[in-house]
Amino acid sequence: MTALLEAAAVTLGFHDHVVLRDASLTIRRGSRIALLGANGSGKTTLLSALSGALEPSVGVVRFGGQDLRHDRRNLREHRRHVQLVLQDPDDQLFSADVTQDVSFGPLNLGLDEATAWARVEEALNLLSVTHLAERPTHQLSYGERKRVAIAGAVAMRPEVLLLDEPTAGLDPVGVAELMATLAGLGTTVVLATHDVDLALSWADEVAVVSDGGVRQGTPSLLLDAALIRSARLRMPWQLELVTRLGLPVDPLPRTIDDVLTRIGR
Amino acid sequence: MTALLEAAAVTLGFHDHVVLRDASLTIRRGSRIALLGANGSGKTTLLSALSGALEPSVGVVRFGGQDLRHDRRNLREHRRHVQLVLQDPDDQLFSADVTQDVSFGPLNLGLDEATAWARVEEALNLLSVTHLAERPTHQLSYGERKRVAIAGAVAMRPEVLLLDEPTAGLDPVGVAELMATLAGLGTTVVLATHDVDLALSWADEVAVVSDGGVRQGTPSLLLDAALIRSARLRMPWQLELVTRLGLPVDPLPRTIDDVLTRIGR
Amino acid sequence: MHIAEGFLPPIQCAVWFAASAPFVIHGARAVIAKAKESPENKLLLAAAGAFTFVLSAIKLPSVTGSSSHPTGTGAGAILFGPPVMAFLGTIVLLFQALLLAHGGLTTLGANVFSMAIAGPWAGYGIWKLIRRTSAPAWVGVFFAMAVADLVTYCVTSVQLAIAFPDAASGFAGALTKFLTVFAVTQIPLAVAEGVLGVLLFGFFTRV
Amino acid sequence: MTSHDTTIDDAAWASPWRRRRVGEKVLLSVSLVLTALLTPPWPGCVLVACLSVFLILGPARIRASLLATVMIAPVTFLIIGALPVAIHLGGDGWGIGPVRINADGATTALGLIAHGIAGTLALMVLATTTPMVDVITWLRALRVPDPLLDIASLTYRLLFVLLSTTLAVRQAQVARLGDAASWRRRWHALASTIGSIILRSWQRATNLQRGLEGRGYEESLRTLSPRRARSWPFIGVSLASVAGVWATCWVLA
Repeated sequence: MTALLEAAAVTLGFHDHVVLRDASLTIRRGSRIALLGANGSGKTTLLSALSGALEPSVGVVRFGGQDLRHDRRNLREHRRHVQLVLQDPDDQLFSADVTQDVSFGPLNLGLDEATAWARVEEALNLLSVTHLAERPTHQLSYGERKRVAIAGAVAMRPEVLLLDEPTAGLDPVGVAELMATLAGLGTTVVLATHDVDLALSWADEVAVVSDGGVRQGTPSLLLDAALIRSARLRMPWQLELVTRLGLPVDPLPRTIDDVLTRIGR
Repeated sequence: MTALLEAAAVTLGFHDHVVLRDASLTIRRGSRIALLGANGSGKTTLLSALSGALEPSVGVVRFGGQDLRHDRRNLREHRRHVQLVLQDPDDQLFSADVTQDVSFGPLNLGLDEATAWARVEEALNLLSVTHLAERPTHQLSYGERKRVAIAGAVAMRPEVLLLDEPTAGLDPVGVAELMATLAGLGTTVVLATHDVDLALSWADEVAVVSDGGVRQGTPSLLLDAALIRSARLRMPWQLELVTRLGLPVDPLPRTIDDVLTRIGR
Repeated sequence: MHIAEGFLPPIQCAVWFAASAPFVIHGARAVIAKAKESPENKLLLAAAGAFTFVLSAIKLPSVTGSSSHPTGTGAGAILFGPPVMAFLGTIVLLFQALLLAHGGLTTLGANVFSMAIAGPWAGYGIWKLIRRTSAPAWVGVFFAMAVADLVTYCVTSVQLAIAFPDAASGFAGALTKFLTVFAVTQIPLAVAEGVLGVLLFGFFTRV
Repeated sequence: MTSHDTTIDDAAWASPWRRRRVGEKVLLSVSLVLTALLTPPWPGCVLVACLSVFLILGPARIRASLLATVMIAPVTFLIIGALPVAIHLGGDGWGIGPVRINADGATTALGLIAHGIAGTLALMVLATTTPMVDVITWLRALRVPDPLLDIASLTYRLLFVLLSTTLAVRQAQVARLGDAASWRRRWHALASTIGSIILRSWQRATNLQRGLEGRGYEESLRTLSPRRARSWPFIGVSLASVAGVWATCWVLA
């Protein structure tokens, strides 16, 4: 199956500091990819490149097999398909109230008002924030702002949603609710996170950023102790437990239920 | 053993919104307390009250058995003993470079320059950020700024260190390193967090904030499913696994090794 | 546009420093008084100063010139009063000279006079004047912002005309030339800044 | 995240001259600035410009491309500002209608550009080797009242926080096709952006106030700053270079 969105051997950096060198990531339609890596490893840089915000100095980003060219017309087209939600919702929210903010993207797509309204309602509904519609954005709690920021991207109905640390700072129930919401979107999602347990339980593909490169594979990549170490991650407890118990890791135990089954009770 | 620092039946709120009602927390010298609770539950408010930054409308904060009075002289004295590190390092760092910033607290204690320099060096060393001493604050990464903010508090040699979500946003190795650093400080630490697994493995006491109240106890409090639910937390996997396996939970399995032993391998 | 380093003759640099000094010192005293009143004011004033600087990184859409940005001095004068703006404006101009190479040290006096004194005072004056009439507040905001912006550039033109009188037509001719280059082109930008002020005013009534 | 707006300061933090005494760098830079102002374009300004470029690219090790970027704004002003000086309304010379240009005007304008470029380069000797905040700290020695310097240094800290938010917000708007919006909507978006950044500035200031109070802030924001050793060779070479420029001017005159 061919890639919907991909970064092909990209090199990216600021001034003379190279963040990613020869890094590739392939995103197939409908996949759920967890992008893992340490603070400062280049996860955000890679997402920015995929979204078109940063231009690789070497290599290309492709959408639907087409090389992305960084001129205004092509970038605009790219942004209709690929939306990035930043880690800090305050970097994204700027309007006086929630509805206005969420309507910003749809109106920029050139939709007429009625369609834009429908999109806003749909997005607020998908993110379960309809009750916040008329609230001033700066009065919302952190978790609420995170959801509204995602709604702003979802309202553009992108084919790929890139999320930078969407669960950071949320309490456990907030994380669970957000993950359930994302599962219900039906969009291709790439989610950058530090949370290896979350990655294991949610993702169907894993990509690990370390030393300027990206390794992509099935979640069983998280069994590779050397990779885990070099990426400053830790092994998900499910895998560590099963490994240390000397039990088979295939199929990969991803939830507590899988682990219980594997232990045989 | 008597409390070093305590909040005794405090009620706290903003305008007419009550955040905490009749909440108490007792901190004994040398203890490591994890303060758990949902986003917006009042963890930060409680820490602010303990630090003297907020005055309870009902109830008192006591240090060393003495009621804290909120006048300038008493607050000044209180801050020598109790230091709060906020979640967002940018709310605490104000100087252009790291050394300058860390020296602020010691100088406010009235120390002479030589002693203040020694304190700065000590704190930078304890937090393993000596290499950042002359770096500009605004060029530091998030994790680095978090450490520098803690160094700024540690340089005042407080008897109690209150940390609001110190591990939020750090990668797994960063969390492990910070926890190792905290263990090496030898100070009484209260740490507010969402991370129940971390709380279980690190804390010797747990306090759960929910519905405006605080329940304090041993980490076995995390076995209380009703409390966990009302606090929007989840049960640590170690406890859930052992419980569902029908194995005894006493003594509490806190690490993966404990779990392995309990399973009997 | 600030007058660049080295552009004004030495005597005139000194004269503009002398002209600005009383306003800046007066402003500094006002700032010190505010800081004594409450330590919190220091942070609020610093935030205002930082924000004024950050404005120069915000490009205006669809107006002539690629590097046009709002000056914000009219709004600052309404919010904090012209004396405080004289001081904050001086800090911001010093920052711009050293961080962005906009303006200079020897021309600081002249730039402070146009941008941190004349502009804010003019904007503030118009604001007060319009508030006395029954006109709605947004009219006052519009004119305060637009006038502060435009006066700044008119004063800059005067400063340059004094420094470089026209060989044939003297000061008047020189003023015409500099006004044409700096102030006439600024009119749409001044209007734009006024409109921005009104929109901003609208934003704050909604939050 | 760093932005184009702070490249000079970023370079200053990394400069090998960062640890030199601010007073010494001010002495060198300001005496060069004054020389550029007071000596004739040839040879004074040319020498100051050459000397400054040598100092910036040589001992202070600043990238040439950075210096070039930095000079775009002042050079643009100099050209636009010198144009009205070059032309005359009426009088002799070559031109259309009353707008005339002659050799005198052109010479004056070129001289102005020379003064401007030399002066700006001389100022950049300080700016590319000394973080803004070091200059503020140095002003303490000149008896500038503490509250004013506190505000200036807090401004410095806050501007980076606000600048990164502002740039991120603008970038996020473009990501949601903000650049494709109608003229009217773009102005509305701009006003909302400025408004929310103002609200956030306020919030930042209030939070920082609380954070600092917890660390014992009452009235002054005193911190330690390292003592830098005085370098007589540096002062000597600085003064000798400036004197050299003056001597050359005098000889050639």
